[in-house]
Amino acid sequence: MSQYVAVDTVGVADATPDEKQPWSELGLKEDEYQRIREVLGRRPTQSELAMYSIMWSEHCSYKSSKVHLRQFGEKNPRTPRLLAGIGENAGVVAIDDHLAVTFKVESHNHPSYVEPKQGAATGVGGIIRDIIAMGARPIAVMDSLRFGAIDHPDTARVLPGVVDGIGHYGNCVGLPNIGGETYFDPCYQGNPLVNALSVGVMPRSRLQSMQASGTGNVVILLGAKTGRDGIGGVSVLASATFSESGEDDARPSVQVGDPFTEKLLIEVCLELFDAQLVVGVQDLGGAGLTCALSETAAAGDGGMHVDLELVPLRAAGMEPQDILASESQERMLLIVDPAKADEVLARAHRWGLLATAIGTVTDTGRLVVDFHGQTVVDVPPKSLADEGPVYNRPLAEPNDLGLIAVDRAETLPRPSTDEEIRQTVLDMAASPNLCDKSWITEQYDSSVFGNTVLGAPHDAGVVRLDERTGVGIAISLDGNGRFARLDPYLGAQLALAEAYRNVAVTGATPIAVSDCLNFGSPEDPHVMWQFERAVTGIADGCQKLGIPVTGGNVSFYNQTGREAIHPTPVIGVLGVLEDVARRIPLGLGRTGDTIALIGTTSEELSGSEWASVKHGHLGGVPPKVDLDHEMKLADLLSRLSQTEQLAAAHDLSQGGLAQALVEAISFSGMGAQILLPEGADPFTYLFSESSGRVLVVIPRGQELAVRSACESRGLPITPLGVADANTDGLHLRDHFDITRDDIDAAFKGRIGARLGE
Amino acid sequence: MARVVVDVMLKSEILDPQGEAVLGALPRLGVTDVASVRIGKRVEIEFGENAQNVEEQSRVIADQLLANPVIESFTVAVERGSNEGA
Amino acid sequence: MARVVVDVMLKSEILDPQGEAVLGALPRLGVTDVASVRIGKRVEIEFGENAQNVEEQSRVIADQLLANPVIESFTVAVERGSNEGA
Amino acid sequence: MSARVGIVTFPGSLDDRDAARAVYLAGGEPVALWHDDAQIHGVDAVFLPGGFSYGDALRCGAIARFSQVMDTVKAAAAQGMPVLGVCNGFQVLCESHLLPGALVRNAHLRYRNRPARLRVETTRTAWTNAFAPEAEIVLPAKHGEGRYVADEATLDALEQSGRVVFRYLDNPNGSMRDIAGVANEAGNVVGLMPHPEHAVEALTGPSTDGLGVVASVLAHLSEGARR
Ligand SMILES: Nc1ncnc2c1ncn2[C@@H]1O[C@H](COP(=O)(O)OP(=O)(O)O)[C@@H](O)[C@H]1O
Ligand SMILES: [Mg+2]
Repeated sequence: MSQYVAVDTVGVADATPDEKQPWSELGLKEDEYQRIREVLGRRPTQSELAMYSIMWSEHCSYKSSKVHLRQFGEKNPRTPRLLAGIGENAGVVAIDDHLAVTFKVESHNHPSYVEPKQGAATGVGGIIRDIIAMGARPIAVMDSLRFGAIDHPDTARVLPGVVDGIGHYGNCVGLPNIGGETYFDPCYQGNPLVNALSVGVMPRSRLQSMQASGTGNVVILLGAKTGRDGIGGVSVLASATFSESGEDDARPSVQVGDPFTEKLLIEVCLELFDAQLVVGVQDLGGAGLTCALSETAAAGDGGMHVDLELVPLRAAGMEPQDILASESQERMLLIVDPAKADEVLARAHRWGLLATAIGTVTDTGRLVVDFHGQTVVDVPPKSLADEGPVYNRPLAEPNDLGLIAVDRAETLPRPSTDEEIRQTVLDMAASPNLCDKSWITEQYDSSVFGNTVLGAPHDAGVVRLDERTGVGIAISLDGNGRFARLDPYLGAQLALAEAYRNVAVTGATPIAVSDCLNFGSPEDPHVMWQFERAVTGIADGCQKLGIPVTGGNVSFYNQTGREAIHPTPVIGVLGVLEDVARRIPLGLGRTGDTIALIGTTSEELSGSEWASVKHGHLGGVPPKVDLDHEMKLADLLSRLSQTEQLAAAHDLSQGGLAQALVEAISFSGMGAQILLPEGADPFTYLFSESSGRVLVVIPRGQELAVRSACESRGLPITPLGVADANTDGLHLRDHFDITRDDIDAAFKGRIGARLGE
Repeated sequence: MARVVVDVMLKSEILDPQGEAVLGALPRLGVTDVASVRIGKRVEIEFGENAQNVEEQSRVIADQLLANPVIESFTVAVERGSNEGA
Repeated sequence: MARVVVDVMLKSEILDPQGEAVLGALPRLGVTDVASVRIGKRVEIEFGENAQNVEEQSRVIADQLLANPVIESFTVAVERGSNEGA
Repeated sequence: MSARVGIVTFPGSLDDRDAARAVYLAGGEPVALWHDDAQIHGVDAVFLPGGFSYGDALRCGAIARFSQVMDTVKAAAAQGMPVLGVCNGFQVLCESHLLPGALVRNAHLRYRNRPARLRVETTRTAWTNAFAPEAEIVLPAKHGEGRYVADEATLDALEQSGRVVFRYLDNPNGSMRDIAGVANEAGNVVGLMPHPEHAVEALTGPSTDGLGVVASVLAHLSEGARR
């Protein structure tokens, strides 16, 4: 691109129609480039080309996923709670007459592989700005992480960096981390997944819009200076497949985040919203000014004029296209009535935050960008933001699916003696996916704000929203790539069911969904098929459960060479608790309380943690999903929390009943005396991963009431034993004992030890 | 004994939030003439009596351990009086 | 434009766990001859065109802000080619 | 009239709201103070909350020390006004030389969040008089730079004059002599790393022991008022 010496203006573009342009290097296809020329009636300027390449990238335009994501809109149940849905920065749901909550998950996978700490940190920063842009105060974060094998040397580079980045950013902005998940699987070796969720709360009246409306209104850039961070990041970094040999070529300069500035952004924006000084607001995310300018202009009613030289710069010699493409973090765009502009600037200044008027809203219908008086961009904003290419890419069921389906884990050799089963319980508890995650969660602040009611290691995070009423929310983030590999439709629904159940286990009523869809290359028909199946699974599932998908994120190209990751839909479910004081915690209650299992245990071992840990096996058909059952279960748990008839509850998922008992014992410090039901096969009962099951602890005297509440809903409940402070660990009658020390020795301290710390 | 100093600085195009914060605080000390502040690491490595190839070894340490090549660059200086190569 | 480098190091009696951690990791790089590693800060200050008393000002900055005398000591170096006092 | 406890917000303060809640729950009246305002609006005591003031650039608390409000806080502290610094607030107090020593990187090099068991070593300060002597309490400790260091002479002097206020029962960060909190000579200025303001409600904290810290200053102030 060095052939351009002087600034490439619209005039120059008109005069030099045959200039060769690097559209292909910027990731555009030839027909896409031709369409740009048609839209403009000339060749694009360099700045315009940069903007189109960014806005039409997979990351920004959703060009491969759009046709499928439509299902969410079509199948979403209608609910008066939904105040803003898909297409906004984040979905907004009403909690009560006054409060609304907004939440969203987003991926930062590729950047976190290149530079784990900063990649993960800026992922958290980005999702927090989406929450601010809706008008909400961010109140918590969560993280869903997937790495390669725990013993792989690169995991020792990536994992500590990612955790450090998430922790550092979240801790410095002052947001409690209330949960997440961490999994290891070789399929993520070259493509770790870093998905971050943020949730915010606002008075319903503070909901903001991203429209640049009102001719004459001022466009203000708020926050950090603009530097050369991640230029080309969106088109090259976020969308290009890492080639096995040379990931170096794809390495653009990475972004470094500054959580301190982000904290100021939160405070300033909320102050401005509360004082009603802002007409429109948009965060600057992956595509920087390009995206913010074109989206606000496209959502507004006219056009926009920007004088780009007014943008405060951090680096010398930045050209207009660099400024437009820069991914410098911690910036927001505000649309402000000119009469209020001075006050906006003054309030930002009071917090020590930079704020600069860079343009105005016009009625020309064009987005015009000047640089030192020369016009470098003159485009219809909708052509950038809304009218990008849309592909209906070919789909094909993977050839190996039939073979995989018949290779069932139920036929694998199993432990048979009591001693073998006992050892299996311990081996599983010590395995990377099931072991205690304190090494990670202790690096996060979980209590700042003083509203965290439940954090890790609970099934869902619970946060109080209002100290007077006690109203609060519960959120869980779940995914299972192995199940989705076996059957993406069912796998997605299993993740949905698990997140839904994890929320329900706290006593909360699930009300909304956000998702992050992590897949391989959309240009591979097999991947595209997996994607379509997963989306359909989620859309059908949410329709059935009666809770809408409010937003989410798609991350494609998670593959190294031809090897794609397991399809990994990660689902976030949000629930409401009328009074957080009634939440149901993890644990074992008190001595004499009854331990019981709600749900049905079938022989379902395919895709299970046991098959993976003990046999390195992945095959067969994932467990059945019964969403009717899940709804009844959620209704039951919410009811029992309101009547305070449960002392504790814990979802059964990876590792089955054995793991749930290990976790409850280790967390509570209590012991459990368990007697398996007549005729149950101990191995199956302990390790099957049948869906829809919850371990509950019933206070003395409530057994009959709980049983009849189950029966009236047609939910099977099986008493398993009693909690007992005098029992050391797990006593499985007629089979074996495991002391609490043995449990802790297996379960705790594993992550650090295996990372060599 | 050889002493080597490795200086590790963020690459110039990378944001240095620490430097920015210090720059912002200088006026309160009455200092107003500063254009930029960048903060990096200074690492002092003391080699043993009989260490060989001190500079080369330091480069390896800097490259593999002290600096993150994605965002940082480094310089290695063997201090005078050191018995480099001895 | 004058450029000043302030090096800030932990006093020798203060434990430097970061340095210790680097020291402990060196054998994995095949480096075995290192006696000690200390990690401090390097601060590069770029003064404006017309700045006066660059060295003096830098000492004030270092003493008041860049180093905490309870745990750290510092050195100030005006880089050659700087218009010190100009 | 309940005592007015000023809570300073620096850019990057995070626990200011939480400190206000703690003051309120203990029966005091929280008053917001601003870093850039030299006025402290007639408060009876000052609480410097946790967080990452000015991004904790350079060293934690190093920049906050130069804020307008700290000049006033220093002068008031010299007159005997109770001042508490928690976590980042403790770091600010050390950087401001209102308390001896310094808080440096944890020996294990990580930020770590774990409830800490502490012993209240002296009840003869404005912020601990409501505790039973040698009370054992639990407060959340969460920091990356909480290792208390000072030279041996200073440490000895602190011990001898009874100015070690809180000691860790399981040292989480390598602090010298397990010190979690110290006081100035007069006992009106106290700093500690773990967070009393995050241990004020059974619903959200590992204990409610933090209320004792605020209750102490309220008792101290009403005592003073009676005298
Ligand atoms: N990366 C992480 N960040 C925050 N919390 C995590 C993370 N990984 C695991 N956790 C927490 O650890 C606990 C155990 O995780 P997991 O076994 O995956 O729970 P579940 O099976 O209920 O989804 C949960 O409370 C979860 O929120
Ligand atoms: Mg769970």
